[in-house]
Amino acid sequence: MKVTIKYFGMIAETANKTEEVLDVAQGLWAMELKDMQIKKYGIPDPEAVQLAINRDLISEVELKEGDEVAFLPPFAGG
Amino acid sequence: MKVTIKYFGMIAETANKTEEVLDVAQGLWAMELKDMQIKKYGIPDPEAVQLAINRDLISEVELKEGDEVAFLPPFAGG
Amino acid sequence: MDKKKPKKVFVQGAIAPEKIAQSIASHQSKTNIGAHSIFLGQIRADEVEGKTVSAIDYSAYEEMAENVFHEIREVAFSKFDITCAHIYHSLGRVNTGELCLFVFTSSAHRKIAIEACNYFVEEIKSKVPIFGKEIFEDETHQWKMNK
Amino acid sequence: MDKKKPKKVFVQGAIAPEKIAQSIASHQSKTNIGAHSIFLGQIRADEVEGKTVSAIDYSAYEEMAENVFHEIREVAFSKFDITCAHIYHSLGRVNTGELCLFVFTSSAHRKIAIEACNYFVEEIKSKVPIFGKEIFEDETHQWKMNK
Repeated sequence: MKVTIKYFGMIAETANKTEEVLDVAQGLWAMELKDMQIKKYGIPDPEAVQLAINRDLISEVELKEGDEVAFLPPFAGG
Repeated sequence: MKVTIKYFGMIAETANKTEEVLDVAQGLWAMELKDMQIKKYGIPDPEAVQLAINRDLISEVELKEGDEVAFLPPFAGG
Repeated sequence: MDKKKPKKVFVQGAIAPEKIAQSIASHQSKTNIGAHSIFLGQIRADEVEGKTVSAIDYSAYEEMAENVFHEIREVAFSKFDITCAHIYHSLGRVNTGELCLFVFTSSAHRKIAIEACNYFVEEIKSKVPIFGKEIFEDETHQWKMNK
Repeated sequence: MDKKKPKKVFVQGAIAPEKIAQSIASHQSKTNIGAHSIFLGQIRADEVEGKTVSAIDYSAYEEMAENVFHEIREVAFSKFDITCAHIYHSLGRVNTGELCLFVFTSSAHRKIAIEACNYFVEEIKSKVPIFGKEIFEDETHQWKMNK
């Protein structure tokens, strides 16, 4: 199944991309995807990376076809 | 001895003046002057009236020649 | 340095929004500032026994008020690590919807700017000899007092 | 009513002081307001290992950020008796001394306006997916993070 991944800030810089569509195994958990991508791109400080699934800050969830998964570095607004 | 008295806000309205110079007895206390003027002009709510002597909020003091005594109603700034 | 300058606090009539923009703009060269906190007092059209306030006419014991403003500044600069602070208060008639108080504090960090701004507002309300005559639409009035 | 309107928060580049004056002026017809509280974030020329910040380049997960701003507004209006609230945040490059955040709350009473303003600022800092690249004078950079 296909999921869209978005990268922001320092993570986008490290991955050298802001978005990609991946074909992943049915039943993959968000946290598993996080681990995969962190290893793949060598994203530093993984504990500071938060996931948003379809624009909600959650990561303990099984992914579904068409989900939008965002990799968010620490916030810096204001 | 002469002291200058200033009236503000509601008190000036009640006394119908903003300033007067009074010749008072040597050794008069500020609180005594307050009582005198409150009686004289019928100033309402005397407990809410604060005195400033030479621009300092004090009233437990013996007056001296040339003092400036201000009768201040409740503050309403801001 | 900023705190040493004698400051004129009172302005005649309402405080214009443009004055606030100018104050803000004049701080853009101070690049050690990270946060500004601003408080504005605006005249409310309060209803009292069926009559509506249309303006407040402010007066003050000006010489004493300027001293008190100065003391409040001195204490604020000793309590809070602010880079600057500005206060303006109206005298004379200010109509409903217009601004009568402008407090503006700046600091490297937000919490300091915010706390200092609150400190100024509370101190001004309780310690400065300013008096307000609430004028109703029929030109009768009552005297305002801070709670 | 004011809280129901969808609000555009992000603005491209720095927030101009004139925008703040316009926001203030547009509230002078609301005569139930007695107090405004404003917070402004300004870019500091911080020094990091001998290099000086000259700008922050802001980016955001915009679709999510707009949702979060909306939720923060909803909660704020349920917690605080404010008449209105406005938030603007920069995207793109904002130079030192320029403004990147403008939070503006209004209420009949000062304490409510002030508390609501603080609430917005803290919520925005901690919950909104905005990212900041601190650009040094030599065009190298580091990524900012809120504490």
